[in-house]
Amino acid sequence: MTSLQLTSPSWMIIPVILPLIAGLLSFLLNRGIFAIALTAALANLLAVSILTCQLLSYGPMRCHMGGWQPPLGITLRTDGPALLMLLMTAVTGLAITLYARGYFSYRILDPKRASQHQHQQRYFWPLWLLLLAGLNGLFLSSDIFNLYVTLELIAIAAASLAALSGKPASQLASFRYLLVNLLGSITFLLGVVFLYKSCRVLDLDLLHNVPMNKPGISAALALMSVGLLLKTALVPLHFWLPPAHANALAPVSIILSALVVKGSFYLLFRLWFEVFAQLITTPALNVMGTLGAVAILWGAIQAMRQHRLKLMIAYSTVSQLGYLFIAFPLARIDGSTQVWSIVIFMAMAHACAKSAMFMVAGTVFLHLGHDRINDLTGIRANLPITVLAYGIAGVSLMGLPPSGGFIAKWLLLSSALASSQWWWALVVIIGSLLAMTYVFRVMSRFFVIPEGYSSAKSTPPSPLLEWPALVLAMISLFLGLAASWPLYILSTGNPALAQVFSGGLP
Amino acid sequence: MNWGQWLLVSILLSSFIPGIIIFGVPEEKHRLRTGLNLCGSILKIVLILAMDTGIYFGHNFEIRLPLIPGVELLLNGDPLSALFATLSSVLWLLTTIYAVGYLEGSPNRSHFFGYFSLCVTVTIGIALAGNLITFLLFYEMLTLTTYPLIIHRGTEKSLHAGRNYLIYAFSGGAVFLFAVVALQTIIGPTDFATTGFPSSFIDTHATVLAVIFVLLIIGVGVKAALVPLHGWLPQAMVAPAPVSALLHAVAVVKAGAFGIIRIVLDVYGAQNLLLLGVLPLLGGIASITILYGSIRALQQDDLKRRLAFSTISQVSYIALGISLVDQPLAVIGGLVHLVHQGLMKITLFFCAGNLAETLGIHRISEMDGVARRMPFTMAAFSIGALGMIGIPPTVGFVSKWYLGLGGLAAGNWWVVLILAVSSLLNACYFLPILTRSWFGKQQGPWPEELYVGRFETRLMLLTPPLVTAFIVIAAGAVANAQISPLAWVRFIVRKYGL
Amino acid sequence: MKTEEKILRQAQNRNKRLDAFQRLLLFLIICLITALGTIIWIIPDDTPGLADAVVSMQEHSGVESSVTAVLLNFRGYDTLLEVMVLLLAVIGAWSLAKAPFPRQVTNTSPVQMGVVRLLVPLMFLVAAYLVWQGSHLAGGAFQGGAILGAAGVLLLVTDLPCLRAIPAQLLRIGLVLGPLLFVGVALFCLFFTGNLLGYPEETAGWLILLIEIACAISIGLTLSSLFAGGHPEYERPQSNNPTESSGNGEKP
Amino acid sequence: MITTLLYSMTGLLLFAMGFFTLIVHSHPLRKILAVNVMSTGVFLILVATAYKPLGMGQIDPVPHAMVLTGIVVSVSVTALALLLACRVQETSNLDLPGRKKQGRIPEESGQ
Repeated sequence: MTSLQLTSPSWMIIPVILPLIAGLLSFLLNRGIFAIALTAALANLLAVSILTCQLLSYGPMRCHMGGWQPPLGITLRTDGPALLMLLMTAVTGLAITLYARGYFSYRILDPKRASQHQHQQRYFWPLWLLLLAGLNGLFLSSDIFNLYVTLELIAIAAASLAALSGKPASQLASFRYLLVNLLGSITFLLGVVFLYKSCRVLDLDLLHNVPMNKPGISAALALMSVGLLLKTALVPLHFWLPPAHANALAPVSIILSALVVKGSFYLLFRLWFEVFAQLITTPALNVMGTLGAVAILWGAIQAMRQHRLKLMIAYSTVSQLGYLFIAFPLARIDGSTQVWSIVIFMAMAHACAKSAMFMVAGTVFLHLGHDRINDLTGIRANLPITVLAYGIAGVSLMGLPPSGGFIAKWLLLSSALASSQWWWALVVIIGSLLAMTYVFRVMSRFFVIPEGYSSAKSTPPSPLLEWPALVLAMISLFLGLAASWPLYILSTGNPALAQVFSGGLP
Repeated sequence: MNWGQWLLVSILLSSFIPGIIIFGVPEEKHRLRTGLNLCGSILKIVLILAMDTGIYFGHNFEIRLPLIPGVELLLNGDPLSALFATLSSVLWLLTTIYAVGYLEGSPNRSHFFGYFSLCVTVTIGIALAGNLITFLLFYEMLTLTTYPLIIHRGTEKSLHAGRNYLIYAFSGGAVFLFAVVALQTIIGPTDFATTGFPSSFIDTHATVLAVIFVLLIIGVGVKAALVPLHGWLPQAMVAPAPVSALLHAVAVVKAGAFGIIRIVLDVYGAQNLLLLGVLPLLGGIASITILYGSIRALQQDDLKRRLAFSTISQVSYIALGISLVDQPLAVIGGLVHLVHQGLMKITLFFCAGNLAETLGIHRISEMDGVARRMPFTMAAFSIGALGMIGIPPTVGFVSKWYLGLGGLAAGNWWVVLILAVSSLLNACYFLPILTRSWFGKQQGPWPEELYVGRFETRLMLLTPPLVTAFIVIAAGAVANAQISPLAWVRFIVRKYGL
Repeated sequence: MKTEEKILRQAQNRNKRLDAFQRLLLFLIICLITALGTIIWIIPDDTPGLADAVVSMQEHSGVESSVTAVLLNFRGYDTLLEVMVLLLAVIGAWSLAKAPFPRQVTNTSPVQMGVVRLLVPLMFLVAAYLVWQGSHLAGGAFQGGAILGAAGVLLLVTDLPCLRAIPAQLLRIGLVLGPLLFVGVALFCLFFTGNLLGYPEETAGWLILLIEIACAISIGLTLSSLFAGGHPEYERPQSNNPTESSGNGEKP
Repeated sequence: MITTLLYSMTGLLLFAMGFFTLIVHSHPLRKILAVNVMSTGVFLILVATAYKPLGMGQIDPVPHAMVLTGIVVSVSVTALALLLACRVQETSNLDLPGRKKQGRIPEESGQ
């Protein structure tokens, strides 16, 4: 066991291997599946925490699979951004696991559809665990082809999950989702081919040091970016997202909205601001920023127009993804240090808040049997915790202080104004106001108590349905108050960032 | 953490913790809830008085929580925050008592009192905020916590009012956020200081700073109900009376006015603003608001709406006084009106609520002879109304006296003119109410007589207005004493070295 | 009648001719392809590539075929995830539908039966050979698995009972066997050498062969299962309601 | 050199054809096939990358491994997509996604 000391980089593979094994077992076995899933989620969180400790004590690490150094072998690596994404996934993943348990248990209670729901639960767990493994693999991997494989793993698992509800609408949406993902993957792969043709290496670190003056590399980056944008659903490539996210089962919506889109975005961001940073031009950044701005406004306006809660939340995802891209043109100013913190913060706050929102939507759906926004009255009396979770998550989505969303927005605004690009700031402000409109449109319905409504009408739902949402919402809220910790992790091993954040840290 | 920091934290927690507990209290346990509320508010008053004493003797209360570089939360007890905090906490106690009586037997009280407590926590947070970011934090939270109170009745009308309130308040908040960020990128951290930021920035960024000042004033002006940003306030009248009292006297409108004071005195500083030359703008808008509010109030028959427009008018006295920042007397008049207006307006709203709850009277045309049925309530109302007009020895006279003196000292005769016209208008819309109620003849039965008992109405509804009415006279009569709002305001103005 | 024909013809014409959008698209694609083609043209072909690195490490990999060495040793982690992708497809397929048994092919001709009976054992043999050969020549688990899958497909379309006779649990074990063994070996290596999939040099060949055999079986089963198009009917959880015929989704 | 280029260009052509079909045609089967053609094109380019004329040095095995992986992934996705398409056609009378009818997904409750 000498090989597994705390200093060993081999810890890195645990977040990938563990959910893989758990996924295999949950497919193989008939009983105790939830125990396996819960163990995997907990162990994953533990492993990621260990990795964080490792990072903070020893700095970024690399783990060569099979002991083969690049360019021959595949390398996994940890650094600040990767670990924050892993932490986000682990925490959200644990909450999702618990919520899904509560969700399926509640639905199986319905005798008419029990077998259908059992079937869904039976396949939900292996798909979810393998998806988790894929995500962790994506965040850790440092090999461009391996990244393609993890993307495929995620895409297949996500598409299967999206179709799980069995409704025609969800299957159609899932089919589209799969095709779009496939198109994205193939375009990405074509980019990889161009890259390999030009450089003959696959490792990101080695690619970073390759001279960037070849046209093949630019073409490769363009192709890979288009593929990833398709998967990240940046306007105008977002058409597939709302139906897929809104028609899926509630736990699946959470996974898709909070985690899956973040995976491809994270990869895109890494490629742009780390590996191929030399290739990035200001016009390209401005194009991304413009698309992001359009996404913010368009998504928010669409969200305001929806009549169903889940569709509204799905369009809100489209809008919130725009914030991630609007950070792009601000990167040039501070030599791309600030942009990391904006994006990571935004991603984490959004993951927590959006999961909480979809959980609320799922619980409300279970409770009322529908999610039509106009008829959501009376929820406050029966599901106070759920309503509270919705409110707090909404605060984070709106970017009100002291939520994590606020910190991200603050960073966005201040770098926009510091670089005299005030129009981005304007878009951010308008976006938050629109977010306010759609969040409170639902909130006000929650507060209405219809005539003759008795609060003792129904049994309180299981705590597994309500508490994960509240905890996640709280995390998204307190992310702002404890903002220095993520920034500290982010800056570890990154001298440029460390310099920026040297002031005001604990 | 030293004792001063603990004190600051416990001032906030003294209403926050009861609020959180109250959310979980079952609906029918009203004794527990009332007990929690009263304990919390009395404890808060005691703590704030302790802080006031400390501040008077020069102790520095400060607590910092850095979030990211350039963004930190800062709570800071200075004389100005003590003024607002004391006012809010005292009025909160009275409003709580009133609300307990007012909402007896109505549904969803746990929610109501929960949000009520949170709302006061946030207001005290605004009072204690030591930089613009903290101010912004609590300012936005105030919107969030008052929203459920405004839509408490859950009717379509209240939802509509609530939506408009949100749109106004969050738009203001967004403008404010933009301005804060812009200001920070120029001058760095925006901690409140008695002199404002260094005047060297004026040389380099004069135009931008002037624009930012306007944006900041727009941001807080929404809550302070400056014309044309006042639209939400009359609509918010659909809320229950204690909420109106909260909006008009304790928290929301006051937070806006307080924000104007902070921005003028602490963020920009008197000297910088005089250099920038943007103050006449503020004074002009304040004057317009004063006149506009009074004229609109004249047209209203609904009692609460008339009071709402009266608030719009009266709160701008504060802005008017502050806009004459080079005249200490005017500043004193403005600052002291923060307290005085709160006392008078809360009295009026309590009384209006009493009329509505006891006799179902909502309109002025229904008030003939009501003073014979409810003499104490109408006596309190009359004191409040006379104070609004500015009759000595009420507190209203003190405010207007100082404002007028300040205006004269600055050679701004128009200030005196505005005051005179406004007082005349005040008289025009309050005196008819008084004559109707005291000397009018009752026209048929009351619209809806809800309470018949030993007193004219429930004791918990009657006591708070009497207490505030008493303070309105007492604080005016002893304005020159050692302990009075005026004395404290003088202390503040001395600190600013005006 | 006339108008209907007209409409029909118009529709056909519309199908044949490209509308404005399609032309624009075509134009854009042509531009794109020209650009990409030009770039391929000018990419210099002199970069050395990884061939030399593979060759120099070949002797430590435990196999003689360089592709197998890359696939299962140097980049074994990729292959591990890839096996998972295959399994994931089966899980996804099973979650979607139940296999439509019995198939439409009810009267298989005796010729087909005979051919299948002859072919299937031969295919098993070829598959085994391919797997075994993979260590030094072209071939390996995927190729072998593909042949096995083809044999499975033949059995399925001939409606021979033998595949359906496999109990669901056994089928699942078979599907998971390859991936699980792969992960097991990977962890075993982690335990002994400190590297995931870092085979000890002396046993590398054997471990790789073991993985290949297991994976070939699983891949064969996977492909057959994918062809079957859903989870085995009898595997469905017991329903309280006997009238409910479909395990998931709703009848239209 | 010419051989490599020939294969690469063919691959690109396949990619383009697939892409065009994917967007223009609305039938799910055509879409799936189109994606398959696209991936085949990419694999072709990848294989061509590894090609070395005799005596010019060792053939690069890494692209071969990558193509193998890619094929496996492609098979899995194709199978899943086909199944999904079947399910969609079985369970619904909805219009399948296509450019002309825009395959509106009805806003029914999704769970």
